[in-house]
Order: sequence, then C-alpha cells, then structure tokens
Amino acid sequence: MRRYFSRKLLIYLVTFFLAVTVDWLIPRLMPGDPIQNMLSRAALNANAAEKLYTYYTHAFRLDLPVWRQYLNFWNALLHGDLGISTYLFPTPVSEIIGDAVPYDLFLLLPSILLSWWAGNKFGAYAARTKRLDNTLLPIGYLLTATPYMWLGILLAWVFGIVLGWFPIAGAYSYTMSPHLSWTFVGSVLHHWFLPFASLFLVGFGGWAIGMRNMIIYELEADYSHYLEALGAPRRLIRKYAFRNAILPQLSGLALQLGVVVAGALVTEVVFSYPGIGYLILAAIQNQDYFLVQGCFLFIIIGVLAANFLIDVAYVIVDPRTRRGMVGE
Amino acid sequence: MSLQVDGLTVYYQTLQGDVRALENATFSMADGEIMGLAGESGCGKSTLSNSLILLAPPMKHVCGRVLLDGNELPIGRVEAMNRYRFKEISVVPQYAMNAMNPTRKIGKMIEELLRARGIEIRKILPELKRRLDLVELKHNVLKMYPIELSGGMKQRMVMVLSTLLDPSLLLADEITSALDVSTQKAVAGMLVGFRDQGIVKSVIVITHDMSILYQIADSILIMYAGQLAEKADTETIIHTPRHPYTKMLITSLPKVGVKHDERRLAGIPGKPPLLLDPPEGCRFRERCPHAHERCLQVPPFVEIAPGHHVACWKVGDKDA
Amino acid sequence: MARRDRGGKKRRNEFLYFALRNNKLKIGASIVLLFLLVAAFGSFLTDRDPEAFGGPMSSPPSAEYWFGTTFFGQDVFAQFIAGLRATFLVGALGGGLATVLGMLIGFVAGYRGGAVDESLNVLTNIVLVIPTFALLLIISAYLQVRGLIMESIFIGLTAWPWAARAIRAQTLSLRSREFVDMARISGMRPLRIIFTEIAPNMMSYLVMTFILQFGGAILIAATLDFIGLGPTEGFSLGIMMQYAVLWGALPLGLWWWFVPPGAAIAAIVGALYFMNVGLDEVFNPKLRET
Amino acid sequence: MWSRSKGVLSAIVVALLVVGIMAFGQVYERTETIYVSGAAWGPASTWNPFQPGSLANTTGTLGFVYETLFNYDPLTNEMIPWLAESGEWITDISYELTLRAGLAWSDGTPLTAEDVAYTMNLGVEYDAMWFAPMFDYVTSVISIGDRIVRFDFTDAPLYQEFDNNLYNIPIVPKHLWEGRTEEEITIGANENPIGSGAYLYDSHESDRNIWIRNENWWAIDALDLYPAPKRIVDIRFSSNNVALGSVIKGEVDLSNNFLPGVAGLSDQGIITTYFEGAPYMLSANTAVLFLNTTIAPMDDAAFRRALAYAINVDDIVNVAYAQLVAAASPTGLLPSLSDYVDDDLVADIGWSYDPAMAAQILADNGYVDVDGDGYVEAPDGSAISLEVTCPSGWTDWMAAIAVISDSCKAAGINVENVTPDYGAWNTQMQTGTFNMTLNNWAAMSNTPWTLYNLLFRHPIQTQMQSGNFGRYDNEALFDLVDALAAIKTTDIAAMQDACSAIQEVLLSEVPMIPLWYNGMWAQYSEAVWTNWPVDGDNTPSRLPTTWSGYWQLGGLMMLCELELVD
Repeated sequence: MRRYFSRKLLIYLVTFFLAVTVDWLIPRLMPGDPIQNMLSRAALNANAAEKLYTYYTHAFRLDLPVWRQYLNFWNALLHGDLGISTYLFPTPVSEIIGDAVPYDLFLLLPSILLSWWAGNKFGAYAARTKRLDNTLLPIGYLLTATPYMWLGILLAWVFGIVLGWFPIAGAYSYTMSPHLSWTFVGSVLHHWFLPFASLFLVGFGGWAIGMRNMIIYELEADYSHYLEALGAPRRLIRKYAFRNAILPQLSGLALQLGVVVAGALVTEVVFSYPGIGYLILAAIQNQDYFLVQGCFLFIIIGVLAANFLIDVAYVIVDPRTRRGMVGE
Repeated sequence: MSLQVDGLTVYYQTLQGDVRALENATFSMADGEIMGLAGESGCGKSTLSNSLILLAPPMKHVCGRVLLDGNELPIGRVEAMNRYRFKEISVVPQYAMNAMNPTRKIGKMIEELLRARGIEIRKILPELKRRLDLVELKHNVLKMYPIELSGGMKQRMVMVLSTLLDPSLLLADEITSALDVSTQKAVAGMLVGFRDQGIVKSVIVITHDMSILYQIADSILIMYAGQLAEKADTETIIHTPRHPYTKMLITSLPKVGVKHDERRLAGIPGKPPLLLDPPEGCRFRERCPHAHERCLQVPPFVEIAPGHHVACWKVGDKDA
Repeated sequence: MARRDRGGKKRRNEFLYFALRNNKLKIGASIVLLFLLVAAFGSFLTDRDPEAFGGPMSSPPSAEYWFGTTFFGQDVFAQFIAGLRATFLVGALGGGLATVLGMLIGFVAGYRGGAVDESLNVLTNIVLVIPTFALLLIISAYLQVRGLIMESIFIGLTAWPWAARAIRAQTLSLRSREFVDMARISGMRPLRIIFTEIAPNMMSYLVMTFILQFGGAILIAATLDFIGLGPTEGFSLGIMMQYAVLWGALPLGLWWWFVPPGAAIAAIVGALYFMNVGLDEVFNPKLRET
Repeated sequence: MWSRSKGVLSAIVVALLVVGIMAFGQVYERTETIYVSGAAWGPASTWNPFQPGSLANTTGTLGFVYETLFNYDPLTNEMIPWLAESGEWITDISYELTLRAGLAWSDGTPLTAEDVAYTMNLGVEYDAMWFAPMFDYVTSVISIGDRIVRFDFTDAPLYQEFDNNLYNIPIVPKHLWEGRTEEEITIGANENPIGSGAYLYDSHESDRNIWIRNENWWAIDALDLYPAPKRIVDIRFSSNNVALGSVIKGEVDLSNNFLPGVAGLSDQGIITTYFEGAPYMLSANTAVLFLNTTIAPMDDAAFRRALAYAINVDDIVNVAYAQLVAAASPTGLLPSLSDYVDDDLVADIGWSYDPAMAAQILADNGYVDVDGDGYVEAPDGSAISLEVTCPSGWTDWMAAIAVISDSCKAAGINVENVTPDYGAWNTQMQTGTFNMTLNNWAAMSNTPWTLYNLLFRHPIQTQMQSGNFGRYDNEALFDLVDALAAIKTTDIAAMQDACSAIQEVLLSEVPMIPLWYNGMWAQYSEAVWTNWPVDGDNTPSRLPTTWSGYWQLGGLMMLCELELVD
C-alpha cells in the first residue's frame, strides 16, 4: 500500500514538474510579443508605446535573465502568484481564476459524480436484462459518441431558443446582482441546468456502457459460476459482480477526467458559462499567455488532485492494493 | 441407490446447431461410492457433471431424469435446482483456484453465501473450523482475501466450502490437475477422508488422470464421444476391461502420475468424431478394430456382470 | 508451432462465421461504411465549392441544396462532404498514430519488462494524467497556421497512453505462453518475436484499440475545431459547427447548418464503438448473447 | 463510501457558491434599467481613463465617469461645449478655455480649472500618456482662477490634433490623483473611479458592467439633461448567437454587436436599426486594404490600381455583410466628413469595381498570363502569388477576404485568403511581413486628418505600430498630411484644399485601397425603451452606440432622449 501510494505520488510530482516547466515555456515560445500585441490594441504614438513597454516588461518580470525568470516562476507559483493578465491588465491571474473556479466546481463535480453514479447503476441494471440492454446499448453508445458541444448546441437550440425554457448564456440572470435569495439561487440553477445536462448525458452514456460490459465480464467469471453452482441467489451474484466491476470503472473515472475537462471547456464556451474553460479560450484568443499559463496550471493541479482522491478511493474499495499486491 | 441417472441427454446449443455432448446416459451410484469419470477431453464428462448441478444455457436438457436419494432433481430448471445445490449436491470446480470472489474476505463471503441460503454463520462456525483443521488450514484464512492464499490452500478452502453442508453427492472436477504431484495425493486423500467421515455420501471424480482414480475410486465410468462406454469397479476397469475403447485407453496409459490433458491418446489411431452431427450408431465405430455393420445401431449399456456395464455389441454377443 | 497454425486458421474461420452473424458488428460497420462512401464519392453528388458564395442565402434544405445553404449562401452539403473527409482523415491519421505508438510502447514495455518497463510505465502514466486537451489547446494556439495533418499528429501524440497500457498488459500475459518461449529458445530476435509471435495473437485486440482511437481522435479534433483551434484553412465538421454558431445559426433558426455535422460525428463514432462491442463478442465467446 | 465522498464534495460546492455570492444585491427594476451589449470584449479590468487599450471593456469610464472638455457630434460635425462653456483662440498660438460654472466631482468637490490644468500637464510629465506628443507644440497649460484654462503654443500648433484631443482627453480630479505614482497614473487599474459624469460606477462581473445614474450630475441643471435609465447593465456576450437572441427577445435594449442577419430582422420589424433599409447602420470607420508597397508587384502603382478595380466590393457588401455596410469612397473618408471629399477628383481618377478595367490596366502594364495557368505573371515573367490576411475568427473579415481572393482570381491575379491568429497577424502587420491585409484603426473623428494620419503615418520605422503598415514612402505626401494637421479646424476651405492635395496622391498612386465602411453596429429592441436614434426628420439623430470613446460622440445624448414604452 505504501509502495502503491509512493509510486503514484512520484508520478504526480514528476508530472507536475514537467507540466509547470512546459507551462512556463509557453509565453516564451509564443511567436509575437504578448506586450507588443497588448499595446498595439491602443493605436499609440511610438514613444508613448515605448515607455509603456518598459513598464509592462517590468510588470511581467520579463526583464530578467531567463534562468532567473524560471526560478521566480516557481517561487511565485509556490506563493500562489500566477503573474498578471495582459488582456485583463492589471488584474492578477490568480484573482481571475479564483473568480472562475467556483463555477467550474459547480458544473463539473455534480455532472461527473452524478453521471458516474447513475451510469454505473443503470448499466449494471441493464446488463443481461435483454429488453433494457437492447435499448441501452445504442442510446448509450450514441451519447458517448456525441461531441459535447453539439449536444450543448442542440439543447441550447431546442430548450433555449425554440421552447425558450432555459437561458443559454451566463451563470445567472442579467437582471440581478448576486445576493442570497431564492430568486437568485433559482436563477443560478436555471442557468446551470443546460450545461450540466449536456455534460451529464454524455458522461452517463459512457459509464452505463462501461458498467454494462464490465458486469457481463464479471458474471461470466469463475467465482460467479461457483456461486451459481452453490445455489446462491442471482441477487448475491450480481452484488459481487457489481462490486468488482466498480473497480475498473473507478480507475476509468481517473482516466476520463481529462476528457471531461475538455468537455466542460467547450460546454462552457457554448453556454458562455464563466468557468475556466470559457476563460482559457478568451485568454488564447487574446494572446494572454500569462492567463493561459494560469488556467493550464490550474487544470493540471485540479486533475492531479482528483486523480489522487480517486487513488485513495480505490484503495478503500480494492483490498488487493491494501494487501500490498498492486495490480498496476 | 444414492444417485440414479437414466436416459440423460444434454445438448449444447450453438449457432451451428446442437452439439450432442451427452447422449442417453444411464447409470447409478451406491451410497458411499467414489466413482471416477474418465475419458478424453470433449467426451462429455464435464457435460455430465455440469448437468447434474448447473444445467444452464447454452446447455439444453433434452430428456432423461436424475434421482438423488430417491427424489428427482429438476435439473432442467435453473432456479428450482437451487434448493438442492450446495445442500444435496455440490461441486469442487476445475477452476477452484479462482472460484472465490477476489474482493471479499473469505469468511465474509461464506457468511453472505450461507445467509443467502438461510443459514446463520454462527450456528455453523464451529463445524467450519473443524473442517479447516481437517484440511490443515489455519482459522485466520477466513479473515484473508483469496489472493493471499497459495494454490493448494485455495483448493482445500474450496473443498471445505463446497462440502460444508454435507451434500449427498459431491462432484470433484479435475481438482488435481492444477496441483503438483504431492499436493495431488494429499487432496485426493482428503476426498476419501470426507467420504469416510460421512461428510459427503458419494463422490464423482472427473479427471484425465487414471492414476488418481486407481488410488481413490471404487468404480470408474468411461465415456467416449458423449456416450457411456463402460462402468465397473476400479480393479475390473484397470485389469479386465471389456469395451475396446477402455482397453486401448488403459493400455495406452502413460506412467502413473503423468496427465495427458489435451494430448490425443497415442495408441489409438484416428480421433473422436465431431459431436455436431455424430455418426449413427456406436461413435467409436471408426476407430474400433472390431467394428462391424451391427455397430451402425447404438449399442445398449448392458450389465454383463454385477456392477459391470458395457456399451458394445461384441461384448453383448459373447454372452448372448 | 504446427498446432498453433491450425488453431490460427480455425480461429479465423470461426471469426468470419460469427462476424457475419453479429448484428452489432454488421450495423456499426455499415453505418461507418455509408459515411465513408459519402465522403469518398460525395464529390460526384455535388460539384459545388464548399467555400463559394452565390447560392440563395440561409435557404432551408431543398432539391437544389440538399442540406440547405449557410448564411452566405454556401452549400452546406458541399461543406458537409469536405468536413466528412477531414473527419475521416483525422480519425485515420490521429487514431492510427496513437495506436502505433501505443503498440510500440506497449509491446516493448510488456516484452522487455524490468527497467525499460518501469520507465515506459512512468512515461505512460504521466501522459495519462496530463489533461491532454488543455495541452492541445496551447500547442494549437502556439502554431499560428495549422493544418489538418498537423492536428492529427498532435492528437496522435497525446492519445496513445491507454492503448499502450492495455497492450502492455496483453503482451505480459502472452509473453509467458509456450510458443513465445519456443520462439525465444529458437533464438528469434525480440522484435521479430513481438511482430511474428505476439502481435498476431492479439490482432483482435489491436484492431479494437485502433477503432477506439479512431473514434477518440475524431471527437478531439471536432472539439478543437469548434473552438477555433482547428485547421486555419479548409473545412471540417467541427469548423462547420463553429461557423454556424458564430453566424447566429441558432437564433436565426438555420438548424440545417449545425445539425448535420454533429449528427454525422455522433453517428460515425457511435457506430465505431458499436462495431467494437460486436467484435468483442465475436472474439470473446463468453460475451456472445446466449 | 460514494455517498460520503459525494457529500463532502457537494458541501465544498455549496460553500464556494455562498462565498461567491455577495451579501448585498437585488433584482433590477426593468423600467429603470437599460441593457446594452457590444462594447466590452472582455471582463472589466481597469477604470483608468488614460488606458485607451483596455478601456473597451469598461465602456463608460470615458464619457460616463470621466468627461471631456468638449463633445463632438459626427452627424452634424460640430464641437459641443461640455465641461468647457467655450473655448477660443486669443491669438494663433494661444487658446483660452472657460469652464462652466457649478461643475462638481461625484464626491462633491468642485471641478475647477486646476483639475483641467493638472490633467493636461500629466502629458508633460509622463511620456506614457497617449496625448503626451501634444506637448511638442503646446508650451504650457495653466489655470487662471477657477474657470479659465490657457494653452500656449509654439509657432507651429497642430490644430487638428489639438481639437481632436479637446474631446478625447478625460479630465481627472486633481485632489484624488495628485498622490499617485507614475505607474498608478499610467497603467494603474483605478478601481472605484470618481469622476464628474452622468453615471457612477456601481459594480462589475466577469460578463457585465453596471453603472448607476449620478443624481447630482452638474448637467442636470446646467444643460437640462437627464439620462432616462437609472441603471445601465453593459453585458458582454460571448457570441453573436446570444446577443442576437437576446435582442430578439427584448432582453437587451441596445446591441452594438455585429450581428449577421439583422437586415432581415429589421425588415420584419423585429428589431430597429438606424436606417430602415441598407446599409441599416451608420458608418463607423473605414476598412482599408493595406498593400505592402515594399514588395513586388505591389510596389507598382499600376498593379495596385488594377487591384483597386478588381476587388468586388459589392459582393463584400451584399454577401459577406449581407448589406449591413456601405461601400467606401476611394478617399476613405466617412460620410460624416464628406465635405472634405474632392468629388471631381473621385469622378476623374477614382475607381470602383470594374474587372474589365482591371484587365485593361494589367495588360497595358505588361502583366500577362504567360504560362497559361489563368493568372498573370509580372512583366519580368516571374509568377505572382499573393496572400490577403485577417485574424482568424474575425468572421466578417474572413468572409470579406474570401471575396477579395475570389474577385482577384477572377481578374487573373492569384490572391489566396489566409487567416493567421491575431498575434501572428498583428506581428506581420507591424513588421511589414504581409502582402495585403485589412485594417480599420482610424476612429470616427472631427477631422480627415485622423484617417490620413493613420494611412500615411510617418516616418517609416521597422515597427509600424499604428498606421501606414504597407510602408508607403512618399515625403511629398507626408508633408501634405503635416500641412493639414497644422490648419485650424475652423478654416474649412484650407482643410478642403489640403485634403484634395492628399486625395490626388491617394487616388493616383493607390498606396492602399479603402474598401467599405464598417458599420456602427446598432440594433434596438422597442420592448421597453423607445425613441431610439433613427434616420429621418425630427427623430433623434445621435450615434446609437455604447462603444468606448463614443459616449461623448452622441451616445450619452441618446440615453437622455430615450423614453419608456408605456
């Protein structure tokens, strides 16, 4: 078990280190000069621009030798300082991300967990129960195969525009400012629903299918047959099968995180939902590499953290990892 | 009569059509009898044992009945059979190595299984421990997960579990094939022990390994291509077999202990017919040196001497 | 060896036998094939240039314009075909590359074991946990003129890990089989063993891996294209959706502009996955419907 | 354990949500609120009125909070005294300006000549001020008493630029800015800005800015102006979709987004636009095709002229923009400056779409298709293959350069349309590594000088940051532009002559090609507010826009003239 964790941790640390380094390189590799672009927006006279340029290079700590910049980056990073955004100058990147994160959690956590939970339950239920299975399979596969944004667009079009049941932009109505009241919370949920739904549905399909296939494998496993031979009721056999099928699904969850993040990203774009995804796109379109940096870093950290949580969960449910026999 | 099988016929349903894996099997076992069930792979021995305890699709019960201690088993009806499984008839499966749920502590699994069968673990725990001692397993295995046990330990654990409710008939399917010779002997010995202590009334030992049977079996039933060939007490089968196939089988036997699983019997030319659509009559016909036109009909499984049944026209002739 | 060959042939026949009787496989394959044909021979159905203006603007599907026209009067069907081509290209290239990488790394890791395995494993796990899409975003943003090939390559470069993982596991199990030992004893070179002994025995597996990677690549590409980080030239189904949204197809109700591309992607990828279950059942009797 | 971990996580979510919610807040009264969109392209980040660059995202900092000495009405082309009551040239090199009486900052402090002088002198102190160059010819700005400000000049004032600055330099309160450091003043965020204007900063979210009416605004009494909406919610929509949808539903009252398809909606009366028919929108700025004159064959005036004839502007107008824009005068000047267009010159040597003419010119100048690939080669026989660019994702321009490429090819000139990312495009433009590219950076102005200063920005440098990207080098012309800059804005005749001189070069040499006027995109919903600016007699005619830097060009007046639908 210790070996299991130390191994995982090592990988996460190495990953983090590499990610951060790549991340640091980004704005320096980017062609064109972020500050130049920033200034050029305001058609300024040459010497004003020149003067501003010096301010900015200083503000962005670009006036140091490269190795120093790298060290500073780490140092700043460990102090939670991600630098300053160019496109939202002079707002600190960390502040911008801080504003966006709650929306992401609010969107991602429910959709990931619920789709996982519901998908598994339903998949297990459908497995080997012919009629359900025959309907679940095609629908499930169609759902997983659906591009997130397309489902989003469809939902937005049907429920947002044709039927007009749901708003298709923003995190809460433009007609109010945030405050604790049922109207406001209602509005938040109202705006949250469609993006949530499109994330949920795609995920649900995948998990249901996955679980369905897993269960079938497990039901054909020797231990299932033995139980049958000893006259154990179907219920018990399925219970065991489910418990064992959950494991691969759990590690599957870890592997899927990246995909879900991508999904959330475009979904947020479709519904102008002010999360990281929406932000990183704006950052890219505005050549705000410092903001891109921050977002990427945040995503990395988020995904790594989630992975770790899942590992812990895995250890809790799978005895083999605990008894030191690691099935990598 | 502990077990009585007559006219049992079981097919496998495949997309190509029915595979006639067990045709009109009729035999019986005495109380306390350990019967060996031998034959090349694909001869239907597993089909026979499976159909006694778990006759599930793609297997199909065509006809024939099975009586255990006088009352008929609803072998065709998967659910109905549950009443008898484990309590009346039980199995030590070929795959004993991974017969236990990897993610449950063994004790817990047993508990849940028993509760499902309406038995409280508390009542049976002392007995369970006694049995563990019997097979020289420490009690703490109940607190372990299967992967923490060695192959032999798992094997024994499964034997204990399968026989926990003192079934009348135990099916031991290739229990030794996965083990090294010394463990084989031990396990085989335990089977006899179980019988002697009346834990199980009678046992069917399915194996390729005649040497094991020679050690522990009271009688041996030889099958060929889905049909019963010969059944008699061990001595007779080994020394004075009557069925041409049995003879060849015995003579071609390699040295004791060597198992020849997939390998075809070197001594016998040709190979068993495909059971998808087997030839009419005696299925050994093509390989039989004494074959003649009569063999175009299925030879009956006649008792030519007390407790000695053979399915061969030639043998029948002699006495006729 | 001789025995294995017989086994091999038998397996092949059996494969055909069940393949031809497996509905999932048949349905999935025919859907994919249908779209493939449209992509390949679509140009015979319309000679319009997907970029060309001049048609009636924002007109719904008609005999003249099967899928209607865009806001500028471009032929949606023409764009659809162009997009379909791009989609299959990305799938084949990206998915192919990912599978090949996965195979190489998986085989080597699984066959060599030891330090090689360890290090490759670490590498795999790293790429596995990195949210590759975010990475793709940044790379794409960095390349300021992007092409389809480029896109496919990057997708391939980031999508291989789980394939590598699976294949490694398979290789591990095969590596101890007697015929591999025989080959090893007979002094065959590792690479030859991998490709003559191991690979053929997990063909089914490789095929399925490729199919999944194919579908995956298509989805990733569509996502990238949709947010405007796809090819800076030419068309793809993702780009169609992007334009549709940018040009207000939703409020203007030009559904024929954004429905077909997404539907096509969903259908193709779904069909691929469906095929996969079919194949799985064919290769693995346990799973066949009984 | 699932439920457990789920519980924990959802707890976190809720916690974060609550934190994200401020304790105070409210639902806005619809009849007190106007919803506008189309100005902001990103979340608000700075309220520093001296940062033209980022200001776009907080439209209103300039015009709402901070005010200028004059306003300017492009539709009538007149300077409107604002903070200033009047301003006059005492001598040719001395300008005296009188502030209105009773001006005050929103914190109650009176607004005096002190503040104006202070603000102006920031340009002397800090080169980073965008208006610093003014002090090349302004020698001093001093306040005389509370209401008089005097500007003294060198012997060569640039009157045009000066006037332009008069309605662009925001006046800031000395008492609040004095203590600030150079960086705070030049690039600081200046949160919670205090100004003198009609609206106060209320709050902002990543996708909206909210302004609240200043009930003590000096102009309420002084000019009898009272903006109708109590609250302005300025929304940033991520995509045209949402903006268009919201206007149609009447959730947004005024959208200044570029919304394709508006023409149809306007005809159906679903939304209102300034003009009832094409081009529906007022013209805001000129989209100019810059030609890189440093590379062959675009160093040849004849070839450039051929291009001018070859490009099918009508298609750009009708297809790419679906009639939302108007073709530009070859002089590039907006309709609001039509007084300065030399019509005879245009009739004489101007151009318009005419493929035959293009072919003619090409042929006459030795551009013929030698190798029969359908495209002409240069006189020296070398193949011609050019690229026309615009930033990827700028959809209307992407459509436009597609048309340009098409029509050039039709005329036998091999031009491909390419769309690099903004960064690459911008770098290419400033470093002169492009072939042809679109640009429209000259804002609406009181003087033709603004446009010509962009088109013929000089001297030619390695980095051309704000104009003459094609590096067209012509000293004579540059002198003409400088001459124009030095003419008093009151001397119309002189300005016209100067313009004619410039236009003569522009039209004969074709250094770049003005193609069309980007519209002042504006579509209104009459659901809640009405009396919007529309074309016609005795209708309010103002610039119907919320764009940053346009409030003092009429946007604010529009707000004052709005009425509630009853």
